[in-house]
Amino acid sequence: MSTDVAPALAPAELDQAAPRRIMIGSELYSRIVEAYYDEAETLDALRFAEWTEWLAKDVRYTCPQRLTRSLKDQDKSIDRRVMHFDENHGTLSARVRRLRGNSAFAEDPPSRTRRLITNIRITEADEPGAYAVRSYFLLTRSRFENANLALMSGERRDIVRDLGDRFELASREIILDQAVLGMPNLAIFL
Amino acid sequence: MSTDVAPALAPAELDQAAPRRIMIGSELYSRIVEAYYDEAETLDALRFAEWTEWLAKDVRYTCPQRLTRSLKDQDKSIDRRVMHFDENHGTLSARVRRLRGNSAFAEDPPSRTRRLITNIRITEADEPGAYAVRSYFLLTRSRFENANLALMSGERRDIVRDLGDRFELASREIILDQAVLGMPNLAIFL
Amino acid sequence: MSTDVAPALAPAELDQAAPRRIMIGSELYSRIVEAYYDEAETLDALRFAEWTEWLAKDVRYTCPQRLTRSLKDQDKSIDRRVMHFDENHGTLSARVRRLRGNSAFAEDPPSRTRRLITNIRITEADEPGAYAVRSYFLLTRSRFENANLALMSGERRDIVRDLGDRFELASREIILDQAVLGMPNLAIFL
Amino acid sequence: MLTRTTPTLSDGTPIEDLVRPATREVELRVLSDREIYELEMERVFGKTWLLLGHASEIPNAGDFVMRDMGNDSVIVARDRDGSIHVSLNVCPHRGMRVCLADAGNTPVHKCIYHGWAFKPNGEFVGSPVAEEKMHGEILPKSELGLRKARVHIYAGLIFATWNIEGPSFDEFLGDMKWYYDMIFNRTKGGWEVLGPPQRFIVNANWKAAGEQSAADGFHTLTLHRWLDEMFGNGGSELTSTMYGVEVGSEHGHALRCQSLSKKFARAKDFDNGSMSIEERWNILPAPGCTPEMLDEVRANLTPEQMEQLMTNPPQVGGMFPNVLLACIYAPQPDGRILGSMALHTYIPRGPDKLEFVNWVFCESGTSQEDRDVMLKNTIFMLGTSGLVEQDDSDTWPHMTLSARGTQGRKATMKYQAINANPPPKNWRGPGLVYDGFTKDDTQWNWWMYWRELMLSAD
Amino acid sequence: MLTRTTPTLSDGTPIEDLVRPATREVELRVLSDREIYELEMERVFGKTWLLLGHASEIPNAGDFVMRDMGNDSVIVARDRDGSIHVSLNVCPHRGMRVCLADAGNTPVHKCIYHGWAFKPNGEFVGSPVAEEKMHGEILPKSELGLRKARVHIYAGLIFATWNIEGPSFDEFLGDMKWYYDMIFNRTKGGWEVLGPPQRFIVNANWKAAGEQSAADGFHTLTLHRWLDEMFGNGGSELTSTMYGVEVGSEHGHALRCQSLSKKFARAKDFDNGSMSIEERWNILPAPGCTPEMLDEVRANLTPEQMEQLMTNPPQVGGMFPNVLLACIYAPQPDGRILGSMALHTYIPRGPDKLEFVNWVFCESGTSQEDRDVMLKNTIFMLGTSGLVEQDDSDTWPHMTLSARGTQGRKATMKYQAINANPPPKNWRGPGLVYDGFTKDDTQWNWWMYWRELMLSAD
Amino acid sequence: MLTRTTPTLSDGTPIEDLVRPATREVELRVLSDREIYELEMERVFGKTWLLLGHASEIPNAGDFVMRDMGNDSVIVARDRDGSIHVSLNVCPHRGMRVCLADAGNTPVHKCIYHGWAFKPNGEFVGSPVAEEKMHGEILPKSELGLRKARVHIYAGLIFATWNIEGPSFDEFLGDMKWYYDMIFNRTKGGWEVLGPPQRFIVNANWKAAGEQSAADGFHTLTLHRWLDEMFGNGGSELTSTMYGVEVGSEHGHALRCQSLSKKFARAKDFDNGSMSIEERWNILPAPGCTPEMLDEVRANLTPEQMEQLMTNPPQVGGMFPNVLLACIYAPQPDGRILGSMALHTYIPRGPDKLEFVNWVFCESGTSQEDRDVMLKNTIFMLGTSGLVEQDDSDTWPHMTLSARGTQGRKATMKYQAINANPPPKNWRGPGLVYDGFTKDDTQWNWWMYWRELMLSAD
Ligand code: FES
Ligand code: FES
Ligand code: FES
Ligand SMILES: [Fe+3]
Ligand SMILES: [Fe+3]
Ligand SMILES: [Fe+3]
Repeated sequence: MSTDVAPALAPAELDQAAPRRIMIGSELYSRIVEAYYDEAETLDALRFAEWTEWLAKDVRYTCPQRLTRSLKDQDKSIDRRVMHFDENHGTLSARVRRLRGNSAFAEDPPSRTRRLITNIRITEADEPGAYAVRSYFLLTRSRFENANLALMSGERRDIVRDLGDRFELASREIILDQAVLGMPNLAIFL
Repeated sequence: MSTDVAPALAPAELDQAAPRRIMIGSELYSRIVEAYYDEAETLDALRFAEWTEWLAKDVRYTCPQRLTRSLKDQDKSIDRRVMHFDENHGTLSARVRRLRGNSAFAEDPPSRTRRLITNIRITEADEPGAYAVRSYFLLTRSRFENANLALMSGERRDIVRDLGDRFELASREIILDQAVLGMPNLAIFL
Repeated sequence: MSTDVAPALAPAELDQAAPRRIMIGSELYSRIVEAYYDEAETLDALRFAEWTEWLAKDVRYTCPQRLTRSLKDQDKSIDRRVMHFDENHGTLSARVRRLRGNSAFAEDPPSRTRRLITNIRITEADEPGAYAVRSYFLLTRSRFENANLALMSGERRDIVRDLGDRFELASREIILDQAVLGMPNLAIFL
Repeated sequence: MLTRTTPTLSDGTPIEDLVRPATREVELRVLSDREIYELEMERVFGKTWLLLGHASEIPNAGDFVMRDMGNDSVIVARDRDGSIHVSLNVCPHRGMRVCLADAGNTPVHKCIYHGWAFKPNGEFVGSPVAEEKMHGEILPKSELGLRKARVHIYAGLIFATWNIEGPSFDEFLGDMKWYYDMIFNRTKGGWEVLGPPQRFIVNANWKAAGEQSAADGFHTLTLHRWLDEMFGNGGSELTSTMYGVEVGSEHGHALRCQSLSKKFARAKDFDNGSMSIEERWNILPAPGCTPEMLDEVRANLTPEQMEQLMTNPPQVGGMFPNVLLACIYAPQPDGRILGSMALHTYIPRGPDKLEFVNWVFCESGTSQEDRDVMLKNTIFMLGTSGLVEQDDSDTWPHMTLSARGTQGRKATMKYQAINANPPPKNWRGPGLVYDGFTKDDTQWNWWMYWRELMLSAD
Repeated sequence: MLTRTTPTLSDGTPIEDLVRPATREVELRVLSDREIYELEMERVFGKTWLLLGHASEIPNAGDFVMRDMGNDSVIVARDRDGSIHVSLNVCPHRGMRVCLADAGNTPVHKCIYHGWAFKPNGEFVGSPVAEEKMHGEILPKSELGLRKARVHIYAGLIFATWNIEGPSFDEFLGDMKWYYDMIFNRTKGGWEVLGPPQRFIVNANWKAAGEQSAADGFHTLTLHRWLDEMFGNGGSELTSTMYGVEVGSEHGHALRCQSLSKKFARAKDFDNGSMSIEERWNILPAPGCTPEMLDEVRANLTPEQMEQLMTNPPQVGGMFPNVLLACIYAPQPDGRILGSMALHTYIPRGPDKLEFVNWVFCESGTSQEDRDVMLKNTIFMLGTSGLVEQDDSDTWPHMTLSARGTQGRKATMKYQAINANPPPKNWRGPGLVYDGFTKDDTQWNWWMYWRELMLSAD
Repeated sequence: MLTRTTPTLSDGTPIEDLVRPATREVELRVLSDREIYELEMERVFGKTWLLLGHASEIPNAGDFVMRDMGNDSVIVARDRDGSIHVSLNVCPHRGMRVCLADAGNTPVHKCIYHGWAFKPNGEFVGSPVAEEKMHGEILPKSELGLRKARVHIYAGLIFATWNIEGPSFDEFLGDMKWYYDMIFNRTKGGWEVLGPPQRFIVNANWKAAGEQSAADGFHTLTLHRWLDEMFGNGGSELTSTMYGVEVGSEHGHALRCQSLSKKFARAKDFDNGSMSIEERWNILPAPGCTPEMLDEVRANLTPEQMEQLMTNPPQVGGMFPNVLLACIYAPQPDGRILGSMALHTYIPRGPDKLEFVNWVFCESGTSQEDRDVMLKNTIFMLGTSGLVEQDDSDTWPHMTLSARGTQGRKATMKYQAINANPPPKNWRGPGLVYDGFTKDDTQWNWWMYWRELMLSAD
């Protein structure tokens, strides 16, 4: 449908026959939105153990790099070779375990964070009962006496599974907007 | 459900038996969201007198301080002793009265503001017909020729009452994310 | 209903008999929100040709200036004489044509952008089947190795037409919040 | 070769010319110049006594708060013996910040980088794997502690200085102590802090706030004109409050005293000699005090101070270099008059940035109910959202911007309104006393002391 | 001792070496060095005439706009007698910014801090509570006004300078006035501003924009190549527009004139002597003019200027130090050729930041319909979203970044493309005239004048 | 007159006093002072060899990456003949950045401003409209190329320097090459990069990271104590890893070697002479290697190096001035021990900012499956989200803040833990060898070399 220069920036599923859209306002859409707001609250309130409960056992959680590439090379502006995160349930759990120990100094004192979630778009995923959820986020992060909020924006491209009474996160790819991150670490989850 | 380190960062009501959730997508939820968008518009358009109409006569409006505290002392990271705002209907009305006079120089010329409201989560409050509304906000504030937007992010923890044809704000607690604010004053409402 | 100091900051339609509100949660509201999220995705993914498909042939697309004016002169804080954008379908198409050529250096390499859309409020417009859509946006823009996101916030005051299977943008006025913009150009669409 | 000890800036300007006694002018560049700022950090903030907080913020052994002396972070901690210590928050090992929290309690401050540990009094405890002596053998352990500042507790207020051999705190206050005592030292329990201070950044040079604190009464008439609009009765109430007595000092401290008989109808006979202290106190106790406190106040103050307090009490002012104090009457809707008691410090954060720190206080004997009222009153008027001070914090940045301009920095600030009146008859207090309409004398004294310090060798 | 008046930077570099006549090179460090920037604020922006706006922005008594002269804010105000005044926007009392709005109307500018008041012409009116003489008695009221700049109105354009005794505006323009008059001074009503200027920040040294304005034709070929891609017919139209006549001045002003006969098919006979002024004007009036305006243009210009206008009109260029002007033909789909008329100033906001200010104009006699078209055209091409200038504003920051590098700052900008042609035959105008392909001469002149000013004592 | 070549800072401090050999102290101001930073850009980053990347990042002719040498952007490009060139990314025409993308492929780098074009080797190709000679005739084309740095490829690693006549890369490495070869130069294919480097900004002086890289073992015990908490068995495993052998150099390079027999149960007999190289290699190959690689490793290393690799292999360390290297054992849940191989550079971005650049590597002979595991392991521990290094990057900013304080900058960093042990018996390698608990010697060497460079004339 489009001969635009940068198809690669589009989520992969758009290249195929369009999957069924979950309408905004539908009950399913609303339930998923609720799960996202709850996830944001959980992370912002430092309830990390609770957060891991929302991760599927087979979760894959990645954050590719962004490169500044010329317009004609835009398909290479997202680079999935060496990523900022490349995690599974085990490594995410280990990260949380560390945060709950006594010596996770990168986050002690903890950052004060806020994850504003917007632009949620949902389609059916290939797997039955699973949904592809794309959303935008703005993360604000405040540490110590710094009067400037550190910011990070981007898109999450997730697959969530409907477990009936709740959802679980089957995969997340975080597309950041910066080639050089403005924060000294990703000691927080996105 | 969670033995996490920082229960104090969670809104108080979470510590008790979970109150009934107002589903996203429900009519009630949508009506409340509408009230929040209208409130943001009212404030951003400097229609302060109109804003006071949305305040309950017994409104309580507070903004605690945030402190940088170690992880084990996270319950003390929100401090409600000396707050940035500690207001009732009378003091809020007086603030509006001042803004509409001729000499509220802190806001004359006025800031150009934008209150982006996201992550709205609603439960029933204890009082019948009242709802606990938690939302995130990003405030952008522009003054004079300054080309950098001043930013403030945080969470509002409100109680609103359903008056049938409209809602009123019974209480608001604003949880900011900074220990040292980046703005020279809170001559605006949050 | 208000004797506030700054009626001019209110969208024009508020000065007249209030038009019918499209309720949040209604199907129509949800469909329009979907269109806005899709538009944001289209622009952020650099699918500009696709974006022009959403523009009505008679589209008018403007971005007034903001001036720092004293409180009593707030009606002059939005100035529609010399604007930042003053476009129609022809000029917008030409802008897209340029972006898809080989020498649109202002955006080659392209900015990495994110348009967070919030606070969507909709009423019926005068024209049957058309709707007045006001929304807030936060634009983040990242170029080259710059580790600070450039930001722009504001309100879009749009008219969209319901074409049954999709909507088209009949007009857009972008109200920015800065008197002096913090970006070196508007080589992107808002 | 130019060095910091010459009294000349690198562009050839003699420092003494920045403040011009002949015409009572100050070059505006002092509000933006980085070189001047760096000198100030040495010669002003490195030399004077600085307010860091109040003993009631750290009541227990091991309690600490992290505070700032000029552009340096310090730990203010209470030791096991109850004594309060102020230490540079810089690890002697590799310079890591030792304390990372705004407040807390710990018997040992342990640096997270390599684990060097220090007592609340700053003494070095040791480094991990003691047998390996990772702190070496070049310096004895006694020289590996945190660098300690000299501390003085005045009426519960914690002051410190890097000027170890310099003037005592009492010398620093000088004659002004007579007046400060009326505020801080009047009750047995003394002041008590109501919570951690509000903190926020103002994009202004610290002196824009500093010079105002000492004591610019005149700006209230215009910048805070809303007070008249909202609380006045159509006339110009504010203008009448411009009359009073300003008390200053060669050290730049300043206070504004206001005649109770002129300010309050109920006090109209307070200074005609017809009423006893008791009678007057019961009608209108000192701001923040209650009638019950009279006995302890009398026990702490001299009769002359009591008389002053019942006629012309000091209400607002500053302490050089960066303290503002307010101890003002706060009339209530029910006719009672309570007080609003606050202290600010303006922490320099660069030539064009300051951190505004605002503590709110009450007398320790104040009832919980009155505390609540006083606190709300103070928040309403002062600090972050305070209706008075929000105007000030939006003003100082403009002055600083003016001072950045190449032509603007050549302009001057003028202090040419000179009070030529003698002190009021029967004035009981010491110091430099200026009677009548608020003029520029105390602010000028502030600048003259700044100049004196800036001209002193390191 | 180093002072600002020595012609040497603090690292020992002679200022004259920054611009090297022998090889026509300029050290790249001039685009990033703070010391050079500070000197420029004195020696360039403190000395030359600066464009601040247009009289039509403040048509009525009391109207004002707030503008910038270098890094100083000024008030541009119209007095009751219709005269226009430019005053430093710094309160003589304590340095507060007196005017806080971008524009407005007021008979009296009152400082919000302590209430000192000033007339639109800058004169001091008084301070509150007049009987207390809060402005003191050291200086007479006549010395307490806002500092006034010297003003010159040229064809409605408002210029000002701090150089009170320096060259007149006409001396400043010199020979170039003959050409500028053809643009600004040609009609009876003169130019009229279409609204307040667009303003935005570019993270670049002001000279990256300044040197380009005087008059870098060559970059269009590459940086604005999209013009060819979109409007060309597959050939290299742009290359042909590189030929023309550049006119320069020892004062750094520059203009590019283009042969109408080469540019427009309809004008192919314009310079063969076969057509009268009327005939040619009716076919192709000057950009922004209409056929009806001929009589007034003729009344304002000499026959030589008229001939120039009908053969080789100046279209783009600059005025030293920070003005770009465009007065170009804007062909319409309906075959008409209108004009796009704009002026920019590049306000220095630090060594690595400039504010781009873009005014759009029309002749005051232009119909509303044509105004709309011209304005839209201009917005499409120039300023914030302009398709041409958005490329420029993304380029200058890279140059400034290059100049920050320790090796990068040692590189040079080169102006070695030298025009060796004689002026075209029958050239009627004065100035330094360069015929043929656009070369580097006028830009080089710009730098030589910058050097001359930078070497002058304060 | 003060110039950059005098060994004195503008406040009169002799540069040599910043690092004090008598007490092994370094003044903390070196972490914040802008003047020192500017000098470093000349004398350190303008003089030493700098790591820019790896040849495997640009495998094909025309491939390029944009990288940084100190505060200068450079183009690292592969030419048609396969050779790799490093050129200053500053257009010789007007200073525009020529290359604007992080990576790509092009036979010609064309400046977007005026179209000057350059080959991958930096040579000037020409400017548009060749017949107009827009590059002038003052300089020959051979002098209009991009400024070229001197390049050395070491085991695929791309190094460059501006010091064209200075020491060779091998001289720069000196004795340390014996050890580095064991890491970088051991296999036939050598290292291979797994993708573009992670990049992020840390608000810290580059030396806070630099001095740690050379080689601060001790901080692991406290700052990375979580390793013990999570992976330890309740005892103090970490403390035992503090013992080993540190190898340093007068050029500031440093490596930490750890005894395999002490670290791994399976290797407990590795250094008692009872096992052959093959036996040991099969049990525990060098980190990142597989058993199959033994033959090629043997072919590349001397028997002494092989023995070192099987007893005390270097695992972490740095290369002066701004490189950290890790080539460590990564035990897997299945009992296998793979490797984690990474290089960082800390790019100076101002006195209080650095860019952390993190490349992850494997041996080119590593299987895809092992690559995946090694990469995930490394991301988990190092770089942006690495559980070890996230602590470091939150620490360095505090040191930099401390160094900004007026009192804080007078503090010192101390390197007083001195290793007095002789080298281990039978130690095979050259260099300065420190046996036992990790002490401060190699870091001190780092500072001494920094001092030597800072004292050298330009
Ligand atoms: S820096 Fe504090 S222990 Fe090393
Ligand atoms: S600063 Fe303007 S009146 Fe005082
Ligand atoms: S700056 Fe590169 S071609 Fe002109
Ligand atoms: Fe005030
Ligand atoms: Fe251009
Ligand atoms: Fe570490």
